[in-house]
Order: sequence, then C-alpha cells, then structure tokens
Amino acid sequence: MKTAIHMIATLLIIGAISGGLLSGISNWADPLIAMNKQKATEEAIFLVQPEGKSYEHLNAPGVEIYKVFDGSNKPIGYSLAYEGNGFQGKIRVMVGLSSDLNKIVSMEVLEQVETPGLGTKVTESHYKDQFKNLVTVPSLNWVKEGTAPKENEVIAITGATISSKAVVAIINDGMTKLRKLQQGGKL
Amino acid sequence: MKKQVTLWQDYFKGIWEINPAFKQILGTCPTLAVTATVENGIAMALATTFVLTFSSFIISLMRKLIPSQVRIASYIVVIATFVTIVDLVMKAQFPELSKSLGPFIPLIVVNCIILGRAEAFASKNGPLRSVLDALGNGTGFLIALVALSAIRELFGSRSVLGLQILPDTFEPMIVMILPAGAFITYGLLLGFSNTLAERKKRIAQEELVRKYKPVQKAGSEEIISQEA
Amino acid sequence: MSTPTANPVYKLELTSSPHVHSRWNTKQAMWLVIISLLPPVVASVLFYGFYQLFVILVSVGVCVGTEALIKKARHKEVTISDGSAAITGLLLALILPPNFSLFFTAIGAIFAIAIGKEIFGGLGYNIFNPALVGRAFLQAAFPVAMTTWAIPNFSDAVSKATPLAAFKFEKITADLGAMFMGNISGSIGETSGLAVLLGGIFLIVIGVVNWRVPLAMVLGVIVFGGIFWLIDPSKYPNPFFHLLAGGFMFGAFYMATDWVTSPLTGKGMWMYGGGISLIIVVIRLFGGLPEGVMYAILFMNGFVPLINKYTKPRVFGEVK
Amino acid sequence: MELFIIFISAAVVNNFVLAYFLGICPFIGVSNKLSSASSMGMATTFVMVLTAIVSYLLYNFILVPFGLEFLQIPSFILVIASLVQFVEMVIKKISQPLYRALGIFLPLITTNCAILGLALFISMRDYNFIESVIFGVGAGAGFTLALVIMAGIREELELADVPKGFRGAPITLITAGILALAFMGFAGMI
Amino acid sequence: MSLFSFAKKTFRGGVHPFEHKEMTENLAFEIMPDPPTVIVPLSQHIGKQATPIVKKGSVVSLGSVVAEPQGFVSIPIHSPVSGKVMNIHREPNTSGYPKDAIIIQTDTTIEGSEKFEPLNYETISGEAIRERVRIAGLVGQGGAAFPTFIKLSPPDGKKIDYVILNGCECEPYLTRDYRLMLEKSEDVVVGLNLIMKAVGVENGIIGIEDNKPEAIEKLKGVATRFKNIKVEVLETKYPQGAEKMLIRACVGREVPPGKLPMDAGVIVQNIGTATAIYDAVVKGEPQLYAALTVTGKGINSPKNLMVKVGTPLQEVLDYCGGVKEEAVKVIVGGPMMGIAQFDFSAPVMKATSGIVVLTKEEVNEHPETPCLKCGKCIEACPINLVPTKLSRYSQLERYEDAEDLNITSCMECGTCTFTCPANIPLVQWIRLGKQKVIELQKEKKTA
Ligand SMILES: Cc1cc2nc3c(=O)[nH]c(=O)nc-3n(C[C@H](O)[C@H](O)[C@H](O)COP(=O)(O)O)c2cc1C
Ligand SMILES: Cc1cc2nc3c(=O)[nH]c(=O)nc-3n(C[C@H](O)[C@H](O)[C@H](O)COP(=O)(O)O)c2cc1C
Ligand SMILES: Cc1cc2nc3c(=O)[nH]c(=O)nc-3n(C[C@H](O)[C@H](O)[C@H](O)COP(=O)(O)O)c2cc1C
Ligand SMILES: Cc1cc2nc3c(=O)[nH]c(=O)nc-3n(C[C@H](O)[C@H](O)[C@H](O)CO)c2cc1C
Ligand code: SF4
Ligand code: SF4
Ligand code: SF4
Ligand code: SF4
Ligand code: FES
Repeated sequence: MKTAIHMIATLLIIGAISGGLLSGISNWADPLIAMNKQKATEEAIFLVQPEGKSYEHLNAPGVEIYKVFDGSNKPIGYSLAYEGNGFQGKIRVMVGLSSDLNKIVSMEVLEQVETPGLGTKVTESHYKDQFKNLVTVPSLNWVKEGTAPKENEVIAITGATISSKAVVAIINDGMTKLRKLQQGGKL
Repeated sequence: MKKQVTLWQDYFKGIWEINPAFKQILGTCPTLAVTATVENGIAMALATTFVLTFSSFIISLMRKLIPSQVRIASYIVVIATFVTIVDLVMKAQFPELSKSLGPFIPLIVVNCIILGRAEAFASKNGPLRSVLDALGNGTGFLIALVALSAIRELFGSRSVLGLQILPDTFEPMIVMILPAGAFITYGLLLGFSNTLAERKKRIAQEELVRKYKPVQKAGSEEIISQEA
Repeated sequence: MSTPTANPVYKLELTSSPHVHSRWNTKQAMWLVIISLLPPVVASVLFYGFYQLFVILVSVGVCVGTEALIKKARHKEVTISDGSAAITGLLLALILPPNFSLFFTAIGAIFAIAIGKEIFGGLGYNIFNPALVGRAFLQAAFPVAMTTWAIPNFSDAVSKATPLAAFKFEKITADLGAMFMGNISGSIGETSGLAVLLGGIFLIVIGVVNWRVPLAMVLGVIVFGGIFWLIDPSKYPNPFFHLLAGGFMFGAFYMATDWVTSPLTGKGMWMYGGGISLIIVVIRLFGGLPEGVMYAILFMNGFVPLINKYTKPRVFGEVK
Repeated sequence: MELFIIFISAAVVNNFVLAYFLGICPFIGVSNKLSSASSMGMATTFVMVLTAIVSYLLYNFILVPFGLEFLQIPSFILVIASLVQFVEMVIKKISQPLYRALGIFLPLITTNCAILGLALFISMRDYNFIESVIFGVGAGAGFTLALVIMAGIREELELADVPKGFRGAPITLITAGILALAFMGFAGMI
Repeated sequence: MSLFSFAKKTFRGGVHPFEHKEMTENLAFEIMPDPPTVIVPLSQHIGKQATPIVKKGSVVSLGSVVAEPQGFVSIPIHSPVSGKVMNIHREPNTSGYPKDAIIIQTDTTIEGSEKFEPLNYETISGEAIRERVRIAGLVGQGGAAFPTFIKLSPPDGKKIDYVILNGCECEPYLTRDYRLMLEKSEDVVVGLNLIMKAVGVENGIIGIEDNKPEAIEKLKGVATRFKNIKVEVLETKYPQGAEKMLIRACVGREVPPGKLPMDAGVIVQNIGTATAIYDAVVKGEPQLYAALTVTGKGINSPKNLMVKVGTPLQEVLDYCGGVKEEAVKVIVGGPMMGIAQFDFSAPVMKATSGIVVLTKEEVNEHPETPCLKCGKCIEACPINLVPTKLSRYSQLERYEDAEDLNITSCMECGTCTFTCPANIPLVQWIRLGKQKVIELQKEKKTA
C-alpha cells in the first residue's frame, strides 16, 4: 500500500512539474508560433498579388480564399490557397487572381514534397513565371516541351511532367470551386 | 587521478566504443530520415543531445526517489517534457528548420538512445557522470549524422552545408537524398566500419599469437588462414 | 587385416555417387544467355547507331572489372570467366535509353555489381536482379537522363516519347505493328519485340529459361490488362499494347527469368510471374510513372524467399 | 475511395518503414526470423489500430477542447505505454499461446516511433475517426509487409556468403535500400 | 519434353541420363571360368553377418554351406567353388569397408557338388517356397541385398495386393536385367509366379522401361500363359527403378515417408531376384553366381557375365581385356548409385549388378559454383525434396533445419547431383546430413 502511494505520488509530482513547465513555455511560444504562421500566410498572399496592401479572409466553405485590396482599399482580386496530389505527396499552391477570376496574376508553390531536383522545379521561376497573366478560361492546360503554348497553356518540365501537370490540375480544381461560389454570389 | 580517467572515459566511449549509430545501432530512424543535408543532421543531433543531456541529468538526480515500478513511465514523462520544450522553441524561433525536420523532433521521445542511456547509465550513476555520458553519446551521434549527411549532401546536391563543392559538370545523384540512398549509405558506412573493426581485432589477435608463439610459425599461419 | 593393394597403374577418382553428370554447367548456361542476347544487341545498333556499342562495352567492362576487384579484395577466387558479370553488364546496357552517358553507364555498372550482387556474396546469393538494381539506381539518381529518348532510325515518328509515356501523358496509343518491329522509341535493347522474341525463344527451347515465368507474365498481363480494358476501352489500352510496350518482353524473357532471383518451384514461378504482371499493369495504369517492369520485377524479387518457403513441394507419400 | 487511398498510401506508397523511416529499429532487430517478424507485425498492427482510436479521441476531445495541445507528446506516449500494458494483460488473460507468441514483442512496441509517429500524423493531418482507424490499419499492414519481406530475405541470406563485416544490420539496411528503390515504382499512385 | 509424356506411366521428377546401354545390350551372358581363389564375404546382405562353420584348412565342395545365418535377418552362405579354406579374416570389400571373409583356393580335383532337390513350381506350397529361398541364401538383386525370404514373409495383418517385378534397370550402362529378361524370360515369369504364391497374392506386374522394347515383347508373350500377370510399359527415366517410384508408376500408390512398400500393399523384387528364385526352387541351386554387366568406355571389351560370387574384381576386369589407361573411375553398381573402387582385390558379391569403368569424358565433371537457384534439382527430385536447401543446411551444420525439410526422406538416388548445373555435390552433402540427423534423432530418443 505504501509503495503504491509512493508510486502514484511520484508520478503525480513529476507530471505536475512537467505540466507546469510546459504550460509556461507554451504560453511564451504559442503567440510566436501563431505569428510565424500568420506572417507566412500574409507573405504568400501579397507575393501573388504584388499590388496588394491589405486583405480580408473570406468565409467560404471548402476553400481558403482571401480578398485583396490595394493602397486605396480598392479590391484588386483574390488570393486562393489550394492543395492536391503531386508525384510524391501533397502540393499546396497560392494563386493570385484577377477580380473576374479570368486571369492569374501570379502563382506560388507553398508546400511540396516532390523529388528534389525534379519535381521541386515547379517552385523555380522558369516554371512558375509561366503562370503570370495566364488566362483561366475555359481552364488551364499543359503541353510538352517543344510545343508553342496558347494563352491558357504552360509548358511542362521535362522529367517532371507529373508534378507540372499536378499543379495545373490543382489550380483548375480550385477554380471550379471558386466559380461555383462566384455564381452563388458568395464572393 | 583514477577518477579523472574514468570521467574522460565516460565521455569518450560514446564517440567510438559505444557509438549509438555505429555500434549500438540505436536511433536509426532519425539517422536515416534527417541526413539529407548536413544542416538538418547537425540540428537533429544537437536537439537530441540537448534532450539526452537534460533528461540524463534529471533522471540521475531523481534515481533514488523513483520507485522502480514506475521507473520507465517517469523517464518517459521527463524525456517527453524536454522534447516538447525543444519542439516549441524550434517552432517559435526556427520555423524553417522545424518544418524540414518534420515529425522527427517529437519523435526524439521514442529515440531509443535516450531511454537506453537513461536505463543503462543515468539510473545507476551520479549526475556528473551521467551528463558526461550523455554528452559523449550525443557527440558520437553528431559525428555519425555529420558523416552520413556529408556524403549524402555531397553526392545528392553537390554541396556540404549548402556550399557547393563538386563542379557543375557533376550531375547530382538525386537518389542520395531519397530514402534508398539513406539506407544504402548507412548500410555501407556501417559495413565498412565493422570490417575495419574486425580487421583491427584480427591484427591484434595475430599480434598476440606472434608474441606468445614465436617458435611455431606454421601454427600461427594456420590460425590466420582460419580467420580469413 | 590385409593392406589394400592400391592400384598404381590408374589415376582413379574416389568421389561418391553419382559418378556421371548432366551436360549442364554454370559457365555454359551463362554463355548461352550471352549468345541469345545477340539479336537485341544487333537491333540496338541498327536502330540507334554505333554509339550504343560503346555503352555496351563500357557496361560489360566495368561490370566484369568491378567483380574481379571485389573478389580480389575479399581474397576469393576471381570467377569472372563464368560470364555472369558479363550478362549483367550486357543487360544493363540494353535497358538504358539510347545515347546514354558513358560515365553514368559506368556508375550504374559499378552499383549493379557491387551493391546488387557482390555485397550479398556474389553469384547465386543475390536477392535482387543486379542489372535491374543498377538501372533502378540510375533512374533514381539521374531521372532526367534516364527519361531522355531518341527517335529510332527508319522511323517516321516525330515524337520522342515512348509509347507508354505517350499513352500516360497524352492518351495516344501507338501502332502495335511498329512496336513489334521496333519503330518506336524506348531503351536500346527493348525496342524490337521481334529481336527479343528470337533470343527468348532460343533460351526456352534449349532449356536455359524455364517457360513458366514468361508464360505466366504474358497470360497475367493479358488477363489483368484485359480486365481494365473491358471495363473502359476508351480509358485503358488493350492488353496487347501492354504486351508489346516498354520493357515487358525484354523483362519477361531475360530478366524475370534470372535463375538466381526467381523462385525455385514451378508453382512459385506462376505466382511470381503473375505477381509481376499485376504490378506492371497497376503501375502503368495508376502510378505516376509510365513504366513499371523494372519495379515490378525488383518488388517480386523481394518476395521470392517467401514464395520459395510457402511453395515447398509436398514430400512424396506424405498426406496433407 | 478516399479511405482506400489512405490505406494504400499508408501501406505501400508511403510505407512507414521504407519511405518515412519510422520503426526502423524493430525492422532491423526483429526481422531475422520469419516467425517472430510476423508476430511482431501483427502485434504492432493491433497496437497501431488501438493507438489510432485512442489518440484520435484524446486529441480531439481532451487536448483541443481544453487548450492542452502542448501536452500532446507526453500524453500520447503515456497513452501508448499504458495501451501496450493493457493489451499485454488482456492477451495474457484470454490466450496463453498468443501471449507466449507476442509477449516479448509488446514491450518493444512502446519505444517504437512508428506508433508515436502514427498518432502525430493523425493529429497533424486532421483525419476524422474512420480515416484514423483506416490509417492505423494501413500503416500496420505496411509495417508488417516490410518486416515479413525482410525476414524472408534475411533467412535466405543466412545461407549466403555475405562479407563478414556486412552481416546483420548493414546488409539489412542495404537490402532495405534496394527495396525502397523498388517501392519507388508505386510513387504517384496516391 | 515433359509436356508430351503424360500419356506414359511414370512418376513426377527424375532425369534422363545418356543411356550408353548399346555397349552391352546385344551381348549374351558368358560364364566366366572359376578364379584361382575366391573371397567370400560373410556379410553380403543387409542384417547380421553369417557365422562360419568351416575352419582354415577345411575342404569344401561346390555349393556346400560354409556359413550359417546368425539371427533372423541373415542368410546362409554357400561355397561358390570346390576347394580348400585358406583363411578367414578381414578383406577389402566393394562397400569400401573391409569385411570378414572366407578365402577359398579353388581345387577342381575335389569331387561333388551340393544341390537341393528340384521342386515342381506348379504344385509347391508357399511355405516350401519361402523355406527354399531361405536356405538357398537369396538376397535381393536390386542393389540393397535384402534377404529375400523376409520380404516373402510379410507379418500377419499386412494385406499385400501386388507383387511388382522391377525390370526398369534405370541406371545408365547396365544391361544385366535386360539380358536376363531376354535370355531367361521363362524363368522371370515363373519366378514372379513363385513370389506371388509365396505371399498369396493374386496380381503380378512386371514394370519395364520403354527403352527395352524387345524385352517387353518377349515377356508379354510369356506372360499370356499366366493368369494375373501383366507387363507395364514405363517411361524411360531415372530413378524409375526405385521402389517408391515404380509403385507410383505401376499402381498409383504412394509409400509414405519412413514406410515400407508393404505398408502400401506392394512387394517389389528385382528381375534377377526372380530368376534366382526360379533357380533355387525349380533347379535346386543355391546362389553361387552373380550376373553382372562389365561396361564403360574405360574397359577394353565390355561383357555381360555370370561370375562366381567371391571373384576378385581384378580377375573380372582382366577377363574383360583390362582397364584402359584413360579410365578415371571403376564403379561397382551403376554410375548413379554405385560405389567407386580403389582396391581391385575386393570380391564380387551376390547382389553385384555391374562394374562400370568410366573415362574422364563420360564423367563430365565441371568446377563447382554456388547454387544458382535454378530449381532443376527440385524439379528432378522424385521425392519432392528441396535438395539445394538440404545440402546447404548440411554444409552449414544446421541439422535441425534439414530435419524440418525432411532430409531423412531422401533415398540418395543422386538425381539432384546429376542435374545440378552448379555441379554441387548435393546428394553427397545430403547423405552426410542425413546420417547426422538420424544420429541426433537417436540421441534424443535415448535421452
Ligand atoms: C526517382 C524519381 C523521382 C521522380 N520524381 C518526380 C517528381 O518529383 N516529379 C515528377 O513529375 N516526376 C518525377 N519522376 C517521374 C519521371 O521523371 C517521369 O518519367 C517524368 O515525370 C515523365 O516526364 P517526361 O515525360 O518529361 O519524361 C520521378 C522519377 C524517378 C525515378
Ligand atoms: C534410386 C534407386 C534406383 C533403383 N533402381 C532400380 C532398378 O532400376 N531396378 C531394380 O531392380 N531396382 C532398383 N532399385 C532398388 C529398388 O528400390 C528395390 O529395392 C528393388 O527393386 C527390390 O528388389 P530386390 O529386393 O529383389 O532387390 C533402385 C533403388 C533406388 C534407391
Ligand atoms: C530394417 C529393414 C527391414 C525391412 N523389412 C522388410 C519387411 O519386413 N518386408 C519387406 O517386404 N521388406 C522389408 N525391407 C526391405 C525394403 O522394403 C527394401 O526392399 C529394401 O530396403 C531394399 O530396397 P532398395 O533396393 O530400394 O534399397 C526391410 C528393409 C530394412 C532396411
Ligand atoms: C536465364 C538467365 C537470366 C539472367 N538474367 C539476368 C538479369 O536479368 N540480370 C542480371 O544481372 N544477370 C542475369 N543473369 C546472370 C546471373 O544469373 C546473375 O548475374 C545473377 O543474379 C548473379 O548472381 C541471368 C542468367 C541466366 C542464366
Ligand atoms: S525507437 Fe524509433 S527512432 Fe528510435 S531507433 Fe527505434 S525505431 Fe528508430
Ligand atoms: S543398378 Fe541400381 S538402377 Fe540399376 S537395376 Fe540395380 S538398383 Fe536399379
Ligand atoms: S538424392 Fe535425395 S534429394 Fe537428391 S534427388 Fe534423390 S531423393 Fe531427392
Ligand atoms: S540444381 Fe544446383 S544450382 Fe540449381 S537449384 Fe539445385 S543446387 Fe542450385
Ligand atoms: S534412367 Fe531413365 S528411367 Fe531410369
């Protein structure tokens, strides 16, 4: 009986000390962590909307969408965060869109776990710069190298066709959802 | 004087004699997972050393107070506490690094090196020796991770610690930073270090044979050929 | 007890029975495989030019050299004359894309022999097909170089894409006749189905290759590929496309049949061949990569010890 | 379909051992004999499923509502440790032979990062309850698959002339490397 | 190939070595003259060795008993010549181990010979057959030299349905059984009939491989005169003549591991055993001659011979023109199962079926390499074992694993070694492992 009490007491004491210590540290760290996250998101939003100065998080089901305003508080478009499957795992992109959703301002890959040196080329500028001023109607498309792209087409990276294709597909997917929202007047 | 020797011994044995990655083959998962770049490898080894040292210290202090039935549970709580501290600090101060190490920081909790040293050493020895032991093992782990990640980064990305070493004409071998490259590089390193150790042992043995049987030359040769 | 009057006149051998042996021996089997590889070698030069000969020479040379070095380092008898390292080199070269860098070829060859074979103890002990280990390594190390194809001679095709890549990425199904003759792009040895078939049938007829594995693979791919084709012919290619595309034939006749890395028993061979074809179809239809023969064979190589264990034949007279 | 994908992804495409480097120690330690490998695989799968259930409940119904996310690591590991103890006790009660078969492997599972990794992934990926369970089953199946293949290979390698220094862990790692190369064929299937 | 042969009766597995029977198959038996001395081993059979009843200096006449059986599994031994006993001591033996033997110097001046009373095979009782076979000292001619009378006396309660005569002679080179079937067809069939009578069985089968069409023809002709005796034509394949394989091929039954043919209701006897039974019963002769084939590219003039038991090998070889210089092996028995000899003073014994002298070219040896896992040995093993694993386990002294893989079921036919492209001495390792496993099993039992 005595040892049992001893056992429980020890565990409780260790647990309490640990809990106290951790709650202290987490009180210090949590705001920092939240800030880091916030900062990252903010950076991305403005990265794809270079003219943007402020933004508003729209409450839309199923998509993470921000309305972006310029210095004079005039809405200049949207920033859409969306994700889907790439070659190895999830790819998460942020797309800046014109207000009528018919044009991409610019595109940024936020997260990906593609093969370094191959699929990771989708984060490099010669690929993602293709998305600047890309027309999104009827939908994006991709072509192989050596083919002249139309105004809604990007050239896939040789050796990483799958990742390139995936980015296009992810954006198309997100656009479909956005258009539905737009029709429902929810934007 | 004698005490001095054992204290050094406590530290140094972790570097080679009982090197966690090469001799005990513990902590394999982080060894493989985070060694794609030297930077990650060092960060992981330091985080592990931090947790290892502090928990060894605390556990050694408390070793007489904890009833043996709840020993492991208490150790785990102590270790988990330090791991959480590292995790939170990294997330708050080094968000990039924390992201690239992924879930392997929380997983330090189950890294068998830590529980292994707690059980095998800290629970039986005083705080000073425990800390030295922990630091030694941590250094050994660091050396192993640096060796492994240097090879992988060099061939996989042409660079070491982000500095390009190999010329542009060298096409980076992507496989080296993939899981397959990790397994194979670690396996080869381990194999060669075993072979080396074995040869050393054999040579020492031959030396002994030669010393004690100087007359029977033929006999000593026979032993050698049997070994080989 | 009388002293045995050993007969001094004759040089007699005193080994125990049996005292006679079949015509089979390791060296001869290996050299027969090398001979059977002549048609694909000739086809590769015809379709892609003389440079391929250098790739083949480098690959064979480095493989044989690596094996000799390792055997020396381990103080073992150097057994390169058995021809198995030469086969590995030859096969590795034939499953590379055309005009492949000689430096990369050498790296692949070293890896194939050192990690694919010798580290397991050398001939007979390796678990995985060494040539495929070499190729898988190259594919993972230099993916771009490994997927850079060329248009074969005598072909009026304009696209460098292999039929599988064309199918996977552009939904174009190539002409089966051209695929059989070799007027399509692909690895240098696999290009001509005809040449592969010639060598493969030679191997089966002389009895080096056990017919079960290729047959299981061919039937398997027709069945599994056929099921999907029947489900949706517009989405999935017809099974004969699978048969002629990519490295299927080459894999089925030369690589899945490697004695060392394939199962021991007949029943095991059926399971192994069937498993390979199932994985090929799944990777081709659902995977990220256009081709899966190499991965399928390597994957099933890993299963071979288990297959051997569970297809142990019933001992004569035992009732189960 | 979503569930099927979670299963295949955890079991094959993103195999815990060969792609995520989780549970390597038991993978090296217990893969030398087929019988113990399959026992270990089953025991781990069982604990994984239980862990998936319990940690899902713990995280979503205790830690999150009370703002205690920072206690995630200590609480998960304690839960796993007590789960293993509990499973051990139950098995001992209901089946002696099963206990003898699995007994020695259960304590090992406590310090198996694959289990903790599983719990962390579940909270990180916001899986719902059913998804968590399927994820646990898939991860367990993948672990068992890798373990059993490796055990088969290692029993075979005992008859092989592997260089002395490479026997045991080194050749196991190299074999795992080649297996990982082979598993790359499934990439992009998720 | 094996795809097309399902029509013929046979077993699963096996191999088809070059037959080389053409060297002797058309040569009729010659009777070799008595040698100057004979060496008569006391143990020419499985079981306890016989006890000599003569002494150094005793004078013995042709066919007189020189040694009496000792115990149940044993047989009497008769003098193959008339002469004087020179000595009784250990002598070289074709088994490779020296054995006790009676050495008799031939003396043609000694008159008389001993014989049994000839019996009528149509009226004789089973009991009388068994007794005659016992006192005539017959042993199986199929190789194992098991005392024949024991086989003819199955224990009560065992129901025997078939007697099968083994006319396969699946060993390459040998043509003894073939010549017996041609030259003594009558004796063979009557011999079978006697065996059937002795064990009270209705059905007799003579199993012959299809590479011996003349023998099949001839025996079919003779067999029509007897009820219930038929000739089965079997595929030519080694080891078709092994009891278990033969039973499988002829009547479709499998003898379980560790069991005897009679447990499957069958008794198998060799062709030579049948003729010997005929001689003993109908002619009243004890077993004094061994019928054997002397052949191979290493002997100058191959022959089929009737040789007195106890004749030293050297005499037989000399009688056949001597051994050529390029010979590398002299084998007693067939090349698949026989024993290589080093001492040619060892004598011919009752069950000796052939002497094969091989040249290098015939042996076809190549350097050994590691196992290539080709599976040919498994495909060939008639017992369905995994020879590659068994031999490796034996090599690595992992006897328990070998036991688990049924090493004790191996009948040491050598098919696996013959077929292995890596030239691994599989059966040789397996033999060693099998002995070790049996020793271990015994130890376990006594412990
Ligand atoms: C090791 C390895 C990694 C790969 N990684 C990627 C990748 O990250 N992204 C991708 O799209 N394709 C990847 N691939 C797929 C191949 O490169 C594939 O053949 C290519 O995507 C097809 O493109 P192509 O039509 O330009 O040859 C990888 C292949 C291998 C072998
Ligand atoms: C591998 C093997 C091959 C054999 N081949 C023959 C054969 O061809 N002919 C034969 O009569 N006995 C052969 N035997 C012996 C038979 O199994 C069996 O012992 C014999 O036929 C019994 O007859 P017996 O008692 O009259 O000798 C063979 C045995 C073995 C193990
Ligand atoms: C110890 C022992 C006891 C045997 N007992 C009998 C028996 O009672 N009845 C019988 O028909 N055969 C018996 N046999 C003979 C075997 O069935 C078989 O014919 C003999 O071993 C020769 O076979 P082989 O020539 O195939 O090697 C016995 C054999 C041995 C070794
Ligand atoms: C029928 C046959 C097929 C072979 N196929 C291959 C092969 O695909 N790859 C390879 O490296 N070696 C092959 N070899 C050679 C040899 O068996 C191989 O290198 C062994 O795996 C080495 O232990 C083959 C040999 C034979 C007899
Ligand atoms: S506990 Fe986990 S991290 Fe540590 S070595 Fe074992 S399996 Fe790897
Ligand atoms: S020598 Fe062997 S194979 Fe030939 S008949 Fe005699 S036992 Fe049968
Ligand atoms: S010797 Fe034994 S293992 Fe070999 S084939 Fe004959 S029965 Fe099978
Ligand atoms: S026949 Fe020889 S090489 Fe082939 S599997 Fe058997 S032992 Fe190995
Ligand atoms: S050797 Fe062909 S059956 Fe005996």
